[in-house]
Amino acid sequence: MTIASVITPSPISELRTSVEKRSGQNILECYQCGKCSAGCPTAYAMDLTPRQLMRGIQLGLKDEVLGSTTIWLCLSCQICSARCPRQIDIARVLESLRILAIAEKSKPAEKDVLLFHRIFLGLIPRYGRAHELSLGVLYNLLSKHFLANVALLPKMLTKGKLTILPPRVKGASEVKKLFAKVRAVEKQ
Amino acid sequence: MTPRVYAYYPGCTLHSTAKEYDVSARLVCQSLGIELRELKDWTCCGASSAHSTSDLLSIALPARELQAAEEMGLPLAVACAMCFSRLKFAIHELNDQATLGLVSDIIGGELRNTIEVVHLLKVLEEEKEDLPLKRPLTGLKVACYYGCLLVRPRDILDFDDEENPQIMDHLIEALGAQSIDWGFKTECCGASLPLTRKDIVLTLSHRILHQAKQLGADCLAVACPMCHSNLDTTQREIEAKYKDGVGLPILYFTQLVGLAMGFSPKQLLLNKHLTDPLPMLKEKELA
Amino acid sequence: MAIDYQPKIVGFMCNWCSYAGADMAGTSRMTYPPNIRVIRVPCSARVDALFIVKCFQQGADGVLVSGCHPGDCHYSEGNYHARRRFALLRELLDFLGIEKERFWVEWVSASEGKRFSRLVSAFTDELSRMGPRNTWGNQVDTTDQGQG
Amino acid sequence: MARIGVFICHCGTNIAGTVNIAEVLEAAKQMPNVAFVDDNKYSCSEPGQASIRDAIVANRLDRVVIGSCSPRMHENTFRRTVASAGLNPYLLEIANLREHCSWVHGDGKETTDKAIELVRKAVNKATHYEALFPKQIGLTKRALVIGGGIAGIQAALDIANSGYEVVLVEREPSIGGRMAQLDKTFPTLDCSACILAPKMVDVGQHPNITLLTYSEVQKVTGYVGNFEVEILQKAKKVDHKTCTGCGTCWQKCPEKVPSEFEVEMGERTAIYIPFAQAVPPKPVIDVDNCRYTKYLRFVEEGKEGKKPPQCRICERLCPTGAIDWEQQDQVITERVGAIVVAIGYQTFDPSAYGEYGGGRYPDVVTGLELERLMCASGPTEGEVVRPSDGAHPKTVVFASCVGSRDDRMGRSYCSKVCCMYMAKHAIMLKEHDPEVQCYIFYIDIRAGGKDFEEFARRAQEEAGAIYLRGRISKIYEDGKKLIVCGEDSLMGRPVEIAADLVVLATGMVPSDGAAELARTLNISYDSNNFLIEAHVKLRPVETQTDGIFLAGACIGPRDIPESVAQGSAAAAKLATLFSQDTLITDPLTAVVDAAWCVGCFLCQEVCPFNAIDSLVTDTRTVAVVNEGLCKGCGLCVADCRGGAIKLRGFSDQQLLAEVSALWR
Repeated sequence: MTIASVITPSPISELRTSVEKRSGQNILECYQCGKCSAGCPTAYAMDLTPRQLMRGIQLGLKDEVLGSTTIWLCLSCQICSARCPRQIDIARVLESLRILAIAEKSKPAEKDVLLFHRIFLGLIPRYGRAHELSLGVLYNLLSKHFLANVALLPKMLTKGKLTILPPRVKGASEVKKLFAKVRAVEKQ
Repeated sequence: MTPRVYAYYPGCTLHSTAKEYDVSARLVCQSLGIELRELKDWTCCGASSAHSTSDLLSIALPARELQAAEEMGLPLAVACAMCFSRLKFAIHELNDQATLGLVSDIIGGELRNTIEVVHLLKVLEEEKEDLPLKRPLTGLKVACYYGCLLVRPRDILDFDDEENPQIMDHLIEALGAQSIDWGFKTECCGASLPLTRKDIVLTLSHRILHQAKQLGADCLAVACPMCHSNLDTTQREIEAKYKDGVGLPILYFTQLVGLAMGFSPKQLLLNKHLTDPLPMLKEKELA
Repeated sequence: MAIDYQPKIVGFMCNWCSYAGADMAGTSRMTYPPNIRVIRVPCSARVDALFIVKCFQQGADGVLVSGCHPGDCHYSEGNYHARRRFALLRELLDFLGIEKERFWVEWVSASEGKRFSRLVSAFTDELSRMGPRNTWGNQVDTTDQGQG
Repeated sequence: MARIGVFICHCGTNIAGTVNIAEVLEAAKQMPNVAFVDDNKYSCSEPGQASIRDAIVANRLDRVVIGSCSPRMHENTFRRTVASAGLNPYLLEIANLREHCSWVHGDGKETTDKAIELVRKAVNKATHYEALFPKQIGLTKRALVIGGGIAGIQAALDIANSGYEVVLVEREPSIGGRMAQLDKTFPTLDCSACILAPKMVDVGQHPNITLLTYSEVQKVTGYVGNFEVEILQKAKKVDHKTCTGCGTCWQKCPEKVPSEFEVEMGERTAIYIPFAQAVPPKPVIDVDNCRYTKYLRFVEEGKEGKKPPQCRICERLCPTGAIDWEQQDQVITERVGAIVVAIGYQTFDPSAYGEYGGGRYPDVVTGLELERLMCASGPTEGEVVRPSDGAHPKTVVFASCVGSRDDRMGRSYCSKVCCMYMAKHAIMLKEHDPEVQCYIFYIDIRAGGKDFEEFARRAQEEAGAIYLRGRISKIYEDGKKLIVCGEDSLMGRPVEIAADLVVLATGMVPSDGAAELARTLNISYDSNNFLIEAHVKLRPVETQTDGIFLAGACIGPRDIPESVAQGSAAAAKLATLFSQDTLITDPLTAVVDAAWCVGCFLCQEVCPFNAIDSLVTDTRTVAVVNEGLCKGCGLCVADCRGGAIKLRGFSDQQLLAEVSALWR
């Protein structure tokens, strides 16, 4: 029997194939030079650097990859893709991994980031547009970081930077339909 | 000759946290005879959240705005770098006929994907030769900060060089100000993480502010509401956390253009920034 | 169409670039459909327009002529002559009742094994899509030939 | 009635693995004119060839078809086999069952079926074969070497020493090439100039070598043994016969321009020798920058405004009156029997790397620039200083693979020498200044070569260079420092280093004009513009064109020992060619049937090799092929309206026989 932390590579993994299908990138083209991680602004805060993440996909280490903080700390700044000597669109790969992680319902290592996205997208069909105040309030409540950024509030309000009331646009109803249709299509 | 009439998509933030960007942009364009016709009841482009959770959604939301612009038959001018990026990505994805069909079906009505999307920065940069300057910004050292969303990936956004863009610098120089050559023009400020991972935003924004300060910049010029809020609203915390006096006004390039064209700080809503630019501008006799 | 339909392809390859390119595809083990039969010629300019017609007459579904990239001809200008000759022929084919899509002229260099294998695969797909050709005289029985 | 023998090669499992040999043999038996079939494990092996030889004799075979690897691989081998059985070697046809069949199609019926068809195709063609007899032509035992770098120098010397005349053409004012620009060489740290200079002098003084510097090959016609070469000699404006190379002119010339040899980090004068050990040690005048030639152009073009000064100082000071303003560019023609191409490489231009500053940062230099900075005869006399402020760098960072292994730059290949020269630089910098700390960002350390690995270890263990495994992502200026951002992929953590100097290990790319020259010579080159050898393993210094050989980095990244070895190899190949007194021509040429020729001479118009002469018979004028010049392209054959021309080995009859064999 093998020890848990010992890697058993699975070269032809369902993880790699689905990532390649979603992203249109050939993961095996990565030769691990690390230029992505060298330029990545958040690599310092990740548990796996982007390069290690690519390696993880090559070896088919699903849990490590989908469970990494990497995919949620990616800022989509595209530096990795812009500079990759193998011309792999790494940012696109990470995007696919996020979507895959959600589809797989795997526990996000940075749950707040996913929560933020969920709330953000939750508000759009309601108001048609983003509304910072609702976003902030809902986030603080649901993430239980009740005081996050509260210090800024008074100044933001006095500067008139935050609109108290959410926007009201006719488009909202259309957007609601749009969301529904997208969900429907994605179900198939 | 580029058309002087544009369909205009402000984007959510320009009606709230970035009101000053919207106002200064309209003000400047109007007095230059550039007409901005705002899209009727436009909605959100999905920002970073859509493409982080659903490919299709991240195309469908911007597609709705593209369609609106198509109906107006005008090129679409965008102020927010995030919206610009999302719209350009959508256009790119919609080049695939299958996607185009699917998405037009989702948003209902015909979509031809024929719209040209331009960022306001480019629109104004093309005017730089003949700007009516009332108050040249002589003696003002500006660090032009482009962020990520305007320049990467170049083959899709087709805006400017990914590593050392020049468009904003040229515009700022045309205002009589001095733009500084620095290495952080396109480094990331922390994007959409301020609520969830403030620490990262502080770290990244600090590096940018520190570098600009060190090179003797009087202020940063930006073209993205997200960058603006990350760099402007965090300065107190940064100074406290890193014991590093990085205080630097963060101005929208439209505000600098407006200033040079002689509009008052009030008209340009210069008072809206958390880091007040007025003392610095007064000292330079620019306000 | 009939699933087992296999287009017959004759390829005239110049010895210096395209035949070598085909060899390269071999040495690099790049697989492609077995439908092509390669005839080695010194230069694409050696290929007489008559040969092409003969091939179709012999029942070929497609003919591929390939030589060095323009400017790289081993005989310095052979492929230019070939290009002109076959541009003309292509126009005539329709007149002979042969879809011109069945006659390809492509340039493949000695180092382009990948290009060669892709080319053959693409041509084979195209021809399979088009289905069997109605050869002169003996009409192909169209019952085994549904729509592409 | 032909008696054809069919021999199928298993090539171990290379063919037999996917092709059912037994079926092929069975089918072959049924083919028309086939009198004998057999198979071999390896036909090209001695026993294989022997069994073919014996079978030919025993069965009185008069045609042979071998189903094996590509004819481009073993056609000559098997022609010899056939000949050794007393059969005309041109009565052989090869069916390409390996490269075109077994290797590219899966294991299955269709693969075997195709193999059978390829054999039938060959049998049909062979049926129409006839005995062919090569002719003999004379050859000029004189060689042309293009390129005066170390590979060309070595080739020229070896050819000259084996007693043949050599014309060595170099486009720069001096021979020496890239090697002359290097300070030290790995892994021995020999002084590059010290080991190169003696060879350069030998070239300059060798009675068998005609050295044409400042010259370029313009046009090449003819064929092996009989090439005619047009060489453009750029005007030197100095008569090298009377010039003694005393140096007064270039010491006194007032016009200073950036020196190409010093990678523009130093200056030269308008009349100059590129470097101290130059061969020939005599100057040329750079007419684009010389004040007087500028003046002459100014007057000639009748421009308005202030005239440039009529300097002419060199002319006044020259003790031998060697300055010759009248000298013009001239084209000379040389007859040679064979050509060695050794046009070398140049270093990749890193300005495309915006993330490394794209040339904006003066203290980001290339490896070649560092060589000049370290060289005692360089612009700083060997003092390593920052171009920006002349300070001595203490922290030096190296970026590997700049312009190598980078598809983004269209350069996917490894340049091979960079790993080693970075190690060399690390060791040398430490010797120059013990306080220097080197950091080397690498992807892999490629040290495959004699004493290379030991040398790379030495850089780390003795010179204390820190190797960091990762490609640098960004370099930016921060005050006087350069901040280098990388990842230490062994720790999996980002790294930042504040450097005083950054060295980009730029890779090798082909010299400007490589592709153009290749076209002039009718030899092939790859997508990177490196020249292609006849066989990458077995014929590494030959080309597909007889009489043209290759050497050095023009074929692909090479280091000095390899280039020298190839120079010698090319020379040896060439000497082998010259050791014959006559050459056997390939009989696969065109031939005109005078009876059918209408004398339109369209063939003469289209022939790329002027191989068509006209022959006046008693009744009329007809075309006739000069078999020495004819290369057998068949262009005339296809264009001959009367069908009077036939290409031996590829006649209409033979090719159509192949077609008619298909899908029977």
